[in-house]
Amino acid sequence: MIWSDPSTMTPEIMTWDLPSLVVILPLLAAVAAFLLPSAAVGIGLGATALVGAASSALAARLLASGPEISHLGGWTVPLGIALRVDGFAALMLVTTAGIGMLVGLAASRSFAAKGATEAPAEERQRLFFWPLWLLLLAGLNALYLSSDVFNIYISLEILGLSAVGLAVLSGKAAALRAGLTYLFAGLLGSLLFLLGVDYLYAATGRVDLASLGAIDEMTPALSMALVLMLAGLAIKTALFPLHFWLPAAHSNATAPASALLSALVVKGSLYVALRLWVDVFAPTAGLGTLIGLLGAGAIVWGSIQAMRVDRLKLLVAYSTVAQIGLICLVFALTDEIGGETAWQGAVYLILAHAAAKSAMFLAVGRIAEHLGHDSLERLHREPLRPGMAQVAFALAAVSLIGLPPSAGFLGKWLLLEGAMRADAWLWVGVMVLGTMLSVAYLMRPISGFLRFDRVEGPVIMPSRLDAADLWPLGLAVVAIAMGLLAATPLSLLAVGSPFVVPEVVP
Amino acid sequence: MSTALLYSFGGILLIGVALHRLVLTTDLLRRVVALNVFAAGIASLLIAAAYRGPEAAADPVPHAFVLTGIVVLVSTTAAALALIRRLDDLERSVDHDT
Amino acid sequence: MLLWLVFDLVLIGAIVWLAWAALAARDGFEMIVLFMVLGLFVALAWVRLQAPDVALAEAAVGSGITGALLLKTWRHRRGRAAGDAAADARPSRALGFGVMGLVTVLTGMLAAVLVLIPRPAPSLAETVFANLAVSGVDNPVTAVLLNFRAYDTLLEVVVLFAVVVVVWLLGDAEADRRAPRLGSIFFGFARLVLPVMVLIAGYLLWLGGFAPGGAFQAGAVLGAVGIVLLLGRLYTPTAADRLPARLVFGLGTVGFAGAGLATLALGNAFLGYPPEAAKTWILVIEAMLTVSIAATLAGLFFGAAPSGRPTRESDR
Amino acid sequence: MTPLEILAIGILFAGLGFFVAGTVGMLRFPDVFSRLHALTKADNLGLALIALGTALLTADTSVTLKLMLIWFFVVLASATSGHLIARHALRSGQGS
Repeated sequence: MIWSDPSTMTPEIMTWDLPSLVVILPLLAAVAAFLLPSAAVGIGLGATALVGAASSALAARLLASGPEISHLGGWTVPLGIALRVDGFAALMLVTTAGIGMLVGLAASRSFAAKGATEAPAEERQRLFFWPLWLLLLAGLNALYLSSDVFNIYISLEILGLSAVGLAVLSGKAAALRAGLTYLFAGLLGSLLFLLGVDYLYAATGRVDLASLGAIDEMTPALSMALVLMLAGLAIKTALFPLHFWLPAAHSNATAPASALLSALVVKGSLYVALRLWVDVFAPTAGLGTLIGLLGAGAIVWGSIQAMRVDRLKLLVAYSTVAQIGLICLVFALTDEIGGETAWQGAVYLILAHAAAKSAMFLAVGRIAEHLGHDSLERLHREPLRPGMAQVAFALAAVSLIGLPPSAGFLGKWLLLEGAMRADAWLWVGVMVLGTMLSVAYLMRPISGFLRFDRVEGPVIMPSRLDAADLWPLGLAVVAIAMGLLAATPLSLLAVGSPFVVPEVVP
Repeated sequence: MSTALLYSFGGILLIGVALHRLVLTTDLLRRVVALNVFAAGIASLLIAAAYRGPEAAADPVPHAFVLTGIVVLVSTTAAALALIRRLDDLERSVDHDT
Repeated sequence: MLLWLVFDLVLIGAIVWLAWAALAARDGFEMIVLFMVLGLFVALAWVRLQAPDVALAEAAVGSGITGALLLKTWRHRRGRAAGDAAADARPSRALGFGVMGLVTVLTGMLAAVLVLIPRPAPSLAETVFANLAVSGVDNPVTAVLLNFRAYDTLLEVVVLFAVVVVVWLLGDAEADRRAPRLGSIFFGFARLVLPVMVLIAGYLLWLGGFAPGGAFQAGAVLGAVGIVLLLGRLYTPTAADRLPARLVFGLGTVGFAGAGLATLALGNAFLGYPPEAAKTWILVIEAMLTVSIAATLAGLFFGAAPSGRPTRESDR
Repeated sequence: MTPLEILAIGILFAGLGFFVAGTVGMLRFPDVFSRLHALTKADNLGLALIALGTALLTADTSVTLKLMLIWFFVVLASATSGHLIARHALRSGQGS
């Protein structure tokens, strides 16, 4: 089919091996940023922008000519490893690079060199943030493109190690303690995943997702492998009740690190779980209901904790637990009639939560910077009101709650529609309850922002617009705007969707 | 009973012992060792799956997996131990201050 | 055959007992030593299962280098009862039994499912052997690691790099100066043994093309050379060594990824070596990996970004 | 069985005897120094005998050479580590 070969009719970039490049580029940049600390900021931002451009080009290519497979080393599966890009993967690539860019711009200011007054701990943060972020980016991109369970395992390890590095960046004892728990949890998770890979290989002699997906019969060994892998991923995604490590790890990290951990890292393992669930394994109804119930538990438990805690950062971290639970409801819905709609909703919720939560953590970081604390009790007593950061927080909250026209609204709406089409009223009820609970806990800080009656003395608003507030604000605007501009992402998601008969692309 | 199955059971027992101690211990160093024993059990399962009798050559793919796994594990262990040492230094300096 | 069965049972029994004994040991030092012995026994079992490549790596890395790292940390925390069972919160009886029950159920299920797998199970072995001739090497494990699944190995080298970044972020070189001196006999031993170890590392690297061995085993042996150098104070890294160290740590990732980009530039798939020169490509990549892995392992043992000026004092 | 094989097996058993003696010594002796004494001396000789017996059985020059190398390095390593353990025990007063 020579007329459909993109290389004959499009510019040179259409022939490049972009899937390999989006993994290799951040890797080389990570080494460069480690080698040349003085140029790390430029390398980091430049590489993120380049990866973003490459991801967008890849997405455009996908929209034009369908899903892609590149066989690494020229070896076809099952012997070799293939990188597979479908719409879901491309959407994650673009979102990751985009959010990384905005968080990176925020970080380039908050970790700026301060010259002689710089404390050793600050210098460490400034020097090590960039290699760690670039390694994280490489790990995430490798994960999105992977179509091989053992390859997923190694990508998860890169992700886990760089995430722990980011979590302990501040060097404070509380962060280190949380980071160690995070490392242990993550290691246990990946070992459980590896044990699942063990059983898969022992039973089928295959590790590539294409061969595994072609197996129809769920033998006991395959079920065991699926359960073990999902259990490992559930630890890494912090699905209730395996979320024990998350609140401390996310709330004790520095603001840009928290933003990346909460927006992107937990989504990496969730992405793998969703892919294994939808693409590879035959539907297992009982297991899906169990995961859905755990998700419901996460919504209730995470929300209740978010209503009880007294630190703003901890509230945002517990909100992640609840939101992860909401997304995990999709596992109970995929084999029903509205499965595809629910799946689209879950993917959109992943994207919306990534944008909103990174905006929120950055905004909280700015608020804490202004006030010198992040205590919820004292918010409404403060005469100082960091206006733009509060606006960013509120906008992000709009998307998290799911008010129209935000991206969170669209995701939640699609998930609800899927559940209603399947007559799954239990899950509809859980989603409505979750929305009410999220309003309840997010109103705690927002009402603190808006109350002035307990302030002693005149209220001070920062008069000048600080450039540092632009990045959380930008992310919050993205979290809203993605709801309005949903046509392109949704049509991208349809490329190579697991719910339609796959078309073979050479 | 085949040799491979025998060694697989050995690997499963290692996993059991490791998980049991991992859950019950609160000591950080012991937790690291337990995770390493857990990994040794998983690796033993793979090596046993690769064994195809005394005459046939063993399956090299699981061997490559285990080699990779060993390097990944020593890396993660080194990170955990560096964290433990750093935490210990910090706690020590707090002890001295008060 | 009965003799083999007895051997297998004794070996498996010893392994399980060692694991139990290590994790139940009263003091931390005892736990670490038993864990290292366990590593050697596991390696022996893997030799029995015809996995000499992996056994070599397990003995060198899993037992040796992990053991050295554990001992370093135990020493660092000494006086704080690290690893001692006495420092452990004693679990209640009910909790102990509960966990024991859960673990028994889990292992029982793992074993039962394993028995249910029909044998002989399918595998990739035949595909590997069928393509071995065009892979450029004769050792099937090396062929899988450096050719068929080279991308996995690239990412694995990245894991090593990532952990160096994390350790440098956390480490404190000053704390390491308190380490003990090992004296003149160790110095003489090191002087005698180190050249031989370097020779062995080179031999293992060369051997990996057609027999058990390869970059990881050679890197582990070479890394042990670095640890002996550090332990005997034959080499003390200083602040001036930071840049060279960074270069060597990055060499594995950059070299491997660079080879991938070079293959793309040649018009091949990513990491698709030209078939007639595959052996050369693999050997060059392996040589870079060996140096990088060795430096990384020694750097992880050192545990921090080196600081301070070179010292003139010697303890010979 | 050839006389050479019988001789080799005899040597192997003698080596085994030294290993058993060394192990019993380690378990039964009262302090670090005498335990080290039992272990290093008896095991080195035991290893030498086992290497010799194996070399006789294989009757291959390159294998014999490798066995000799192994024995040499084990002796070297055990002497050094024995020294280090003893030195540490002496300095930290854990000798008895």
